[in-house]
Amino acid sequence: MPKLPKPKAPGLIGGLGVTFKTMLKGSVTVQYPHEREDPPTRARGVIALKEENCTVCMLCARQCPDWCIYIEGHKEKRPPRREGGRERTVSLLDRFDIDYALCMYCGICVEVCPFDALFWSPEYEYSEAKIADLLHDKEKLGEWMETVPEPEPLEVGAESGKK
Amino acid sequence: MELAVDVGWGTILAIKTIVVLAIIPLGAIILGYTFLLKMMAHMQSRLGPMDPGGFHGWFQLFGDGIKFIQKEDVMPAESDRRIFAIAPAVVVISTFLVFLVIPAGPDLVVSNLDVGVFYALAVSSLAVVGVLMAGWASANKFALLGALRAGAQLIAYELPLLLAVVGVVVMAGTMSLQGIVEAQQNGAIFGWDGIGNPFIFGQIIGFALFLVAAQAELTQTPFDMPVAESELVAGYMVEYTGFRFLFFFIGEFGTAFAFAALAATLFLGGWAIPHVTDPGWSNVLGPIVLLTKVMLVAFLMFWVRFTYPRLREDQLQAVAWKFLIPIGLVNILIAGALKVAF
Amino acid sequence: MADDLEREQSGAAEEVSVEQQLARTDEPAAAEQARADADEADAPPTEEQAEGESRPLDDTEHELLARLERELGDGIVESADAFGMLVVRVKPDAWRRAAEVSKRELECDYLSFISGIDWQPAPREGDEAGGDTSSPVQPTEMSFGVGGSAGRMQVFAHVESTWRHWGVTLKTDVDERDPHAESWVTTYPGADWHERECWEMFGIAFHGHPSLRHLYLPSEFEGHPLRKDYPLLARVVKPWPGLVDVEPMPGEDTPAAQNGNATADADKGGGAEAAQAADADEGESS
Amino acid sequence: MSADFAVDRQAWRHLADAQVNIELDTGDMILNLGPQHPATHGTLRLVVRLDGERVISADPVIGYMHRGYEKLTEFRTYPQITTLINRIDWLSSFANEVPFLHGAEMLMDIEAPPRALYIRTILTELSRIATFMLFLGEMGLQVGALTPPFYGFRDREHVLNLIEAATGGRFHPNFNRIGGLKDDLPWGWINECRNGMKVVLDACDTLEELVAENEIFEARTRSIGIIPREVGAEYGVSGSNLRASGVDWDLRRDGKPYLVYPELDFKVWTHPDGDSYARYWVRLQETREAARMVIQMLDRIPSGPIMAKVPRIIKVPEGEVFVETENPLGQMAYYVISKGATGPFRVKIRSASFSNVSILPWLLRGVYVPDVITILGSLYFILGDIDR
Repeated sequence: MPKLPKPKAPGLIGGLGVTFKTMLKGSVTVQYPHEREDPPTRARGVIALKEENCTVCMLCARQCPDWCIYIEGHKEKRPPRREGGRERTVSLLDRFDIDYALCMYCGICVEVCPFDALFWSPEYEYSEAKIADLLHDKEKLGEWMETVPEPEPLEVGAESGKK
Repeated sequence: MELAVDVGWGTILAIKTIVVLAIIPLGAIILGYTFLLKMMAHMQSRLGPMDPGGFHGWFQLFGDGIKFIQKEDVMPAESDRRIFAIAPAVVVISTFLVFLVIPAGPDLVVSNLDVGVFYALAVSSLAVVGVLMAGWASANKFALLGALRAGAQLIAYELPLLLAVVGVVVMAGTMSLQGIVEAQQNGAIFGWDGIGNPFIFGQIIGFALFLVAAQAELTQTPFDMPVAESELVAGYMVEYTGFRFLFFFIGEFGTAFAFAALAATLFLGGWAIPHVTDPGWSNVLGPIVLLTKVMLVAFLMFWVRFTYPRLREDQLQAVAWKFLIPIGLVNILIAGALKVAF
Repeated sequence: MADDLEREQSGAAEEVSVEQQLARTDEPAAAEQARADADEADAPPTEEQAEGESRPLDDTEHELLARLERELGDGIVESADAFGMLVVRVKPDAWRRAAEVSKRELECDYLSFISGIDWQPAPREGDEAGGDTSSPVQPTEMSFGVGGSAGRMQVFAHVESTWRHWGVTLKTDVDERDPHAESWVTTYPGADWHERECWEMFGIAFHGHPSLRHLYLPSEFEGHPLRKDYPLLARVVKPWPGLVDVEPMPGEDTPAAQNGNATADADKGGGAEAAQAADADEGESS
Repeated sequence: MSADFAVDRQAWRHLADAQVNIELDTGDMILNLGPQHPATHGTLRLVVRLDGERVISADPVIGYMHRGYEKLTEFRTYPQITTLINRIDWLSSFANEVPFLHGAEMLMDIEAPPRALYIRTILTELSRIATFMLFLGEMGLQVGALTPPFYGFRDREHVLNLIEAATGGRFHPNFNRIGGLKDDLPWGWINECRNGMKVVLDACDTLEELVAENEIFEARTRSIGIIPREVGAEYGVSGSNLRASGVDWDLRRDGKPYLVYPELDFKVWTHPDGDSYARYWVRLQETREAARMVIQMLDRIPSGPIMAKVPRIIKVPEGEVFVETENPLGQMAYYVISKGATGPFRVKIRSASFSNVSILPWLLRGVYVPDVITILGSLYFILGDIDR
């Protein structure tokens, strides 16, 4: 049977003691609108898009389990880098929307993007009155880019190998 | 009692009723705010309301009151309309009636009955009728179950309440509350009358018994089976909304205030301060002293309410009949023996 | 039904070509692994030895198998090892006896679960309807797992012993036309819910069950959702955002390699291949 | 509590159908506990036939939270499924992924590097502590005490912050990959985790003093809802519920070795009574044991890579595997059947609460209404786990 507890007041009095002690200790409440608790750097708050890196390869839209990334792009001709070279065709984004009403923050798109165009930012205060406004378009996702923190150093013993 | 200005009998009665009518909601708000909101919060390492009213959310319960008043009070379709409407009033009336006899000063008492204590306890059991009416009239299974449980519990705990008070009456020799307060003021403990003889010393068992029985009368944890939110959602109050629910809320905390005041008067010497006897001062200081003692007793009651789980229905009854009543009888025996010996 | 069949054949043929194409163009690491798949998928596993994981049974499995054989005798059709766990296929009429034996002889007092398997590959409606190729491409010919199976449907259960710390998976066949199995409720009362769920999801009736009624689905639900031929409606309702409708450059009709419609018919694997194509496109042009 | 009420088969059969079509017997009252009810952890509906305050027969109606996971897994690739299955038992979400990925790794015979295994085990035990901290507080609320849940939630925050600091998500970490983990631990996480464990151990002492030793709590839970060993095993009850009935069986020690449990020494707690108090007591000791295990692992965590060599497109070779692990709620197992595609052919998800709740009709006969709530609280099920 359980170990003999050290002789203490019977449970009923002990319980009163616990609540009294807690009453004297301070509270742990963070009064949100006035004080703010900032999330850790790796928190997955919102996805930021770096438009220059995106080559409209559609991988993120295809891998997303919730089908909440909508991409439209077009192709353009670009002058060749070295003179005399062939003209370059570059694909540019017309529309890159993430519907945060559907998104489940799993992070597959950020990981699967071969060109590191998508980043995580711990920002979490983007609630909207209308659910339609949760569809963030290209500019909004670009705005989140500044809030993306530097990846923090890894724990001792971690092999800082692939990214 | 001579007043500076010559005032007719009617006006005094009007003033008294207004004062008593004001005390109940005010008392409910004071108790509710300090204990239910702030103390419970700090016991659970939270802050409780901070925003309403600026400093520490004092306006919270006033705001709640206004909210309840402007809310639409709904009557369920199959409910028995008239009884549904009267039930909360019956519950609150029993609280008002108790305050008629509680003295706050040598002259500050609505009517100083000679059988004050007997009257107070008789009236406080009126609430049972109101609860049963509410439970039956709401035509809701949960309410019915809650009301039946409440009925059984309140009746079961009337007896220990009475026995606890009988001990005090035996020691004080009178049933009128003023008399009990005087007995405690000028009594002496084995000759030394430094702080009079508050009956809590002689009647420590009686005091504990009274608190436990009062806790059950108020259907507070560990005896809050009728309003057990995890099973019956809200017991007999489940169908009530708007103003009628406000009545129940005031009734609950008003009765808590009434029982705390009764306990303070019977066991802690009521409004009296040991050596201050001249009526002028006592009339002024009396209410303040009574309020502090009430807060002390209420602290004990709410402290237990926020810490303990709830007893099951049959265990509850077993505690009342098999445990509290025998202790009550033994307590009266001791009180009698002490009375005879000294 | 007919057109499904012939579409399947054509689908299968075309599948294999994509496989070969895949095997050639992948970068080294995935290539030999894909090639291994291609060979394996081409040679359908024969009934007895599905090569690759018929490891020898370890001692506890021999002990279990011996006890089962002593009791059920010819009831056991086949047994195999799946990663250290014994899988035994018994005849349908020996199913209830298998339960009693496993409770008594094998001392397996703990019932882990009972469920069904539908071995028929799901019809691939992804290709023409809206081009949704997000779901993985399963091989189209019917093949059975460890312990094989006589028909399309099977019931399988797992029982364990709480003090011997061993367990066994029992399978039995269910013929497709009148799917039924004997109920285990008499030996394991816990089987009640499992069998109700299996009946609801696969349509396999359990004889001897006290009350076969819906467990998860509302009582007026028709159809058996976990059967492979039951479509996943959520995916039909919404057009697939991964569908690429980038129109080709004006006046330039580049070959299929251009990342426009090349990805439409390739499978998920193709998605990454499209990325390589895009790289290649990027690389060779920049 | 000998059930002196004969269970009448007739009632059993009609009861669970959504349209209760038996005419109301005079004596009995049919009470619907749920699907919205404070005591059921989510949308469980309990159709209870009462005679006064005693329960004649109770029949859980489930399926309000059924999302059809086994159908969804047939249309998704392995990475997408890992984000899906940690929503089955959303309180210990990291622990859900471990058996599935372990199965996939066995099929592909890939071995995650030792550091990844250590971090995986630490995060599994952290999610166990998070689940049990909530239970230790919540059980107080089931029997009426208002304060313990706040202590449970307050001390659980430390563990959730640790998980969020390492993985980025408090509830759904999505940190597990086939062959290892997504990333390594951030700087300073290990000693942050150590004082987190100290907080957990003190929290366990406070809750023990406040709830477990409280005489009223004992009066409300002792010898209530007793599950004998054999009946529990037959119904598939597993985890702490079965260990509280005296069955010394813990998959971390007795089942097939997985993660780093063989290298840890931990005690498997059992209790002979099998009543609600025993279930509370066993979970309290297991929380302490989990905290001690995490401290052990923190001292012995090896350095090294975090991810094994895995091809970019994951194609699991053909085969079947059955992997079971000791999740906080009980035995969680996946029977993965793969046909060599990027997604599995069929996945049977065996979740713990499904069987733990299937014993309710047997357990609740002849029980008082308040005890129904105590028993529901002590079994500690999660609706997502029941309905999948």
